[in-house]
Amino acid sequence: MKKTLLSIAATLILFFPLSANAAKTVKIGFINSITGKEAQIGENLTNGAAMAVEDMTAKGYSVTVVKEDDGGDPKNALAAYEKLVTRDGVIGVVGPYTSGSANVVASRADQYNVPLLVPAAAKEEITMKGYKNVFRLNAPANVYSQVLMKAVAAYKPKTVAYVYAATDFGVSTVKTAQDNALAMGLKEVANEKYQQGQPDYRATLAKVKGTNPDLVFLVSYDADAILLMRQAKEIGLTPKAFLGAGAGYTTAQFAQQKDISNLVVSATQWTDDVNWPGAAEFSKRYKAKYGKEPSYHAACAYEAMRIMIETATKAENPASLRTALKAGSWNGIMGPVKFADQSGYTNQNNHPMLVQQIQNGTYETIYPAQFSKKQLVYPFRR
Amino acid sequence: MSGHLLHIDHVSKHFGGNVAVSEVSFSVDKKQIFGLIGPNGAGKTTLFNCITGYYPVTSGQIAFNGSSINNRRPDQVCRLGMARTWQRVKPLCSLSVLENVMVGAFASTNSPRKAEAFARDQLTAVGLDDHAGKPAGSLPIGLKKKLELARVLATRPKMLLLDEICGGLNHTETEIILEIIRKLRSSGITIVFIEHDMRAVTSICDRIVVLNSGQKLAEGTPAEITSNPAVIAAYLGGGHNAQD
Amino acid sequence: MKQLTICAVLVIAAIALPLLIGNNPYLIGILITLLMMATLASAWNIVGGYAGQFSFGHAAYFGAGAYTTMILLSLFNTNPLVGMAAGIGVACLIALVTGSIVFRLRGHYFALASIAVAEIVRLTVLNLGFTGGAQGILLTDVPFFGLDLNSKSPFYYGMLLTLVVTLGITAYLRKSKTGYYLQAIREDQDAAASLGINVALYKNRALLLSAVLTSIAGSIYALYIRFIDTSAVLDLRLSIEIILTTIIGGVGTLWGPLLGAVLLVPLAEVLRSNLLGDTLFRLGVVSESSPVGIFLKDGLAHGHVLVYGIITVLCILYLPKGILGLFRRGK
Amino acid sequence: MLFFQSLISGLLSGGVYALAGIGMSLVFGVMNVSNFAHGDLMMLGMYMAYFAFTLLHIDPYLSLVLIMPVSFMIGYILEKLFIGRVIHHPHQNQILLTIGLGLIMSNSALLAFTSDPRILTTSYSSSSFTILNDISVSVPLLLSFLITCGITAILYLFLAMTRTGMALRATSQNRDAAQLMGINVSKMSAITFGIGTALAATAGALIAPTYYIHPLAGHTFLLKAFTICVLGGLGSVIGATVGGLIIGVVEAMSSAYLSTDWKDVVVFALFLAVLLFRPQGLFGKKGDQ
Repeated sequence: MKKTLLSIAATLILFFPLSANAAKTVKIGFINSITGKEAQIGENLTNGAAMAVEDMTAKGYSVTVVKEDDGGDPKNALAAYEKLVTRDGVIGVVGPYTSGSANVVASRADQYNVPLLVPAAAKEEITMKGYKNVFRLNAPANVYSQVLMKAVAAYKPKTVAYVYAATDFGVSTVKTAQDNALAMGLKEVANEKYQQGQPDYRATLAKVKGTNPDLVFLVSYDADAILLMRQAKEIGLTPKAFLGAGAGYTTAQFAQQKDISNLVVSATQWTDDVNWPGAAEFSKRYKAKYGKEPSYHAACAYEAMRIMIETATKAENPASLRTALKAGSWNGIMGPVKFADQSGYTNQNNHPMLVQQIQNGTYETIYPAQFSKKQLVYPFRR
Repeated sequence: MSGHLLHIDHVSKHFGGNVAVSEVSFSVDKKQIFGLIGPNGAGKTTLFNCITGYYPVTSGQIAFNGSSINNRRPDQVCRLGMARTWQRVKPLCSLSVLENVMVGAFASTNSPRKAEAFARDQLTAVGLDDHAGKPAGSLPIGLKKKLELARVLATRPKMLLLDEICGGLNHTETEIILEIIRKLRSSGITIVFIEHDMRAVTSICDRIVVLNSGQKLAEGTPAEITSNPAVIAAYLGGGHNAQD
Repeated sequence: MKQLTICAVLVIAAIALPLLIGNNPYLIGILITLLMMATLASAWNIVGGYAGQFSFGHAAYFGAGAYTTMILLSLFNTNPLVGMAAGIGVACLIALVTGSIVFRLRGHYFALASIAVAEIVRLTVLNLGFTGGAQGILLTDVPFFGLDLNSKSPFYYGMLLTLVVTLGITAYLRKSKTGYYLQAIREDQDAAASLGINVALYKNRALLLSAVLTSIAGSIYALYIRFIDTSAVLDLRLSIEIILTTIIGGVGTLWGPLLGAVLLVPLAEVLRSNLLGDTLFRLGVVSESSPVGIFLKDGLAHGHVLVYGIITVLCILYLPKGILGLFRRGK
Repeated sequence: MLFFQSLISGLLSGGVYALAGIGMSLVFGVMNVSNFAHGDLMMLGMYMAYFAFTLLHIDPYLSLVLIMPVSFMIGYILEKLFIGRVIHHPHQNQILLTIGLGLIMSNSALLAFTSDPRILTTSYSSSSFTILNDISVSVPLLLSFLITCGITAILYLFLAMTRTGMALRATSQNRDAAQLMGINVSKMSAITFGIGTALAATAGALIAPTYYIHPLAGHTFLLKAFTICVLGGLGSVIGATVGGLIIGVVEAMSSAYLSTDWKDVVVFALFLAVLLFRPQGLFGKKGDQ
């Protein structure tokens, strides 16, 4: 009995805060999906954030980052946030990645009054509820479809087909795409939602081909994008444009598959050919360090972590950090950043999303005009 | 019909193309000890399974206590008052001996206290009271057979179907079981029992049916059966699998 | 009598715990998860442990409670208690349909069929509109009927009550006719039927009872987190976690599921977060820059599911009867 | 056109499903173990094909010559170390053990290879040809399909003709009787699990050129493989083959004529229907359940 009590006591001690370190370092929490279904994207965020910590340490900032894994589970994300703010005593938190987790954590942030900077979760609601302590760097999901539709609007397409992953992001992106399409007078000819990870989409694509759409609007993560485009080529699906929202169409891996990816148009939060300060250099260093191209998630995480470290160091406590985040403005690899209250959003960075097209194996920014060097190639051709 | 407790009328059971039981008829009277014998594969256990609802019959009628029990579920048959034991004993291994018998006793009561008291009576009746607390799985085979008996008795049956209750037992153990069966009959329970051991059957049964290859070969008193040439041929011709 | 005293002490300790640990929402959050897993495992234990029907689809009942409560709340502003009751109804409906399909099957087939039913439920919720589909349901700005959203105590005590009720039912069941009948079915279905037990009826009763308790836990969870989607409340992983908790504690025993949750939930949390490393660093046991320190800081976060897998394998190989089985060798 | 296109692509993908199903069905039939690590073993096959291609420059189809024996050994060892020890345990413990093994495999892969999906791009990865005017046939899928047919035929002959094959079948009929007849059933189990693993890995390698390779990629195929082997009847090679083709076609047809998001529901409903109305499977013997 004594032993049992002792071991219970020992376990409980783990959950209580110990006296803080004496050294004057700023302490920041980072919640991410290191394991679970979203681990692949989580890794990009891990890498981006790690680079930010490295860079800032080199600049003389003294920072401790407490990393937490939520495995994509909102319950774990909440536990992680509560641990960070009550046990570890961080003054600000970067993360979480998944929309579900970010939603849950965001709804608790005002209760604990510790600022949360969301680097890459796309769900609109996160910054639409008026939470004072929730800031978001990236553009929300509706912007993806907005910019994509705007980029092709000038060419007057008539019909559109949707093929998208059955996920929160997939469904909400297509919803806003439908609103945009309605405004442009596009007719919807197919709407196919699929479960991720299937090996065979040929029947679905053949069905879409039968409706002969001008635009095929796709939302896919991961390598699903490659599968879909491979099979689209096999089936001979050739619309006037493929519009890809979602990370699957913005990876270097996808661009390398030249015979299937050429001329695919996609929306992204970030590219390395954009004229934002440090973007190209970040890409180069990231490649050297991790042996692969940075995704926009990596860039978002880098910038979010950099802003958090910079601001948190000047701030003494969570309250002044919140004020500083609200008041500050930055200009880095994600372009100009300012957390503003506008059109229903609170503390939302009005991040300009980019539209890019793969031309001969490289991503070329084609919209909006002020960031782009190349023109959209339309219609699509094999 | 009046005296018949169990009436089997032209019952057949086919498995795919195999005929396991074919057109068997017989009747069992109240308070009888009725023997069902035959070589291995004669269809005795299959017939039991048909009577107690584990197999649907292919054709024929089975009546118990004057009403048809074709297509009744095993638990319904049990609650009508016909209980069975298993050739390969089926103790509820992780429960204690007492609890095993209590499960049977719950057929007639909802109260755990009453069930326990009744179960203890049954254990005493078969002489298992010293083993009440042991896990049923740990008993030796002889005691497991007794447990089977105590457990079905706890359901308060009108009729007992005993499937080789003496199988695998030595002479003394067999005698004890047979003595218990006699007592049960005198307390008013009708007994049908499958047995290989001719000696046991002839010493205790009032009437015997012999099955062979799914068909009824003979029916009569023990004396008639033991002198029936067809039975002798089937048994002796069937070789020594009687001890299986 | 001794057992009763222990139970009373445990319940009083559990009631007093939030007051003792004071303002530590993190720890209380973990305790809520612990109580939830203990409830789920105990509820599963009724049908899985006592009746021996290893359902691999209990997430469906958890999801039924969570989704029904949240849908009614978000669409019609229904009182959560009414939502919970409706959730019980939906869970019963799913249990009845499931029971009528899967209870005809045994062994592997039963396990696989229960997965298939739960997957159909999950995919249906994912594909329908009013369930929120892939987007899930988020509730932030509805009135909560007198519930203080910022306080964790209502959820802590709600879960505690559910657990106590579940354990109470299990304790009562164990010594009742139904309990004996379920165990008889687990040990041998044919023998059980020969003793007058309506096997299908009792299996369905056990499943219904289990589904009701699971669905209540689901409702409380949904109100606590206020965001649900199919991967959080209807996933096969949840069903497996429930079974694992029970097996590691001791399947078919009263206290096993609770013990399993007491061990696994804190373990999962310690592995998931950097608690262990952080505590050791601060106590000066391990240096942050040593290989062990680096593993605790970076490696463990990546490898905690791996550790979980290893524990599972070791438990099944060396403790197939669970931790309680260790103490009950003789029995 | 849509009908034939769906039929063709359904049949071709079904071929690879079949291979995954056969491996699982054998393990099911001979050892009476449901192997929840089967999908993860497929994943191992995918990585083997990937590294054989990128590091050794061996064509994924040729690399089968390497992958099959290596994965056979892995399966054999797994059986000896883990599965064989729980063969007399309750089903649920076996299931949880294989789930645990699967977690270990997929998360080790996650640590070793990171969660970045790998793409195995061969010169023919996205090549196809057209038949009947407008029906496209994927070259790598067709190759996979033919190899599946070949492996199935060899396996069938192995089970029907060789001593080991017959011993395996005897063990699957009745483990105790086989043991009494002098068959080393524990060795048969290890061989079965080896073959099951080899088939899973082969299925993984065959799908690698048209799919992507990821530590969790096997999970998609796990429930499909279960469905297939129940559909075909446990332990039946021909049954699993036909079951795989049926699942492939049902998926393609429900995507084409119902809706892509409901196709998994259709597959699971089919699975339950088979369990209810023909639990022995399409090719199984009655009484197996």
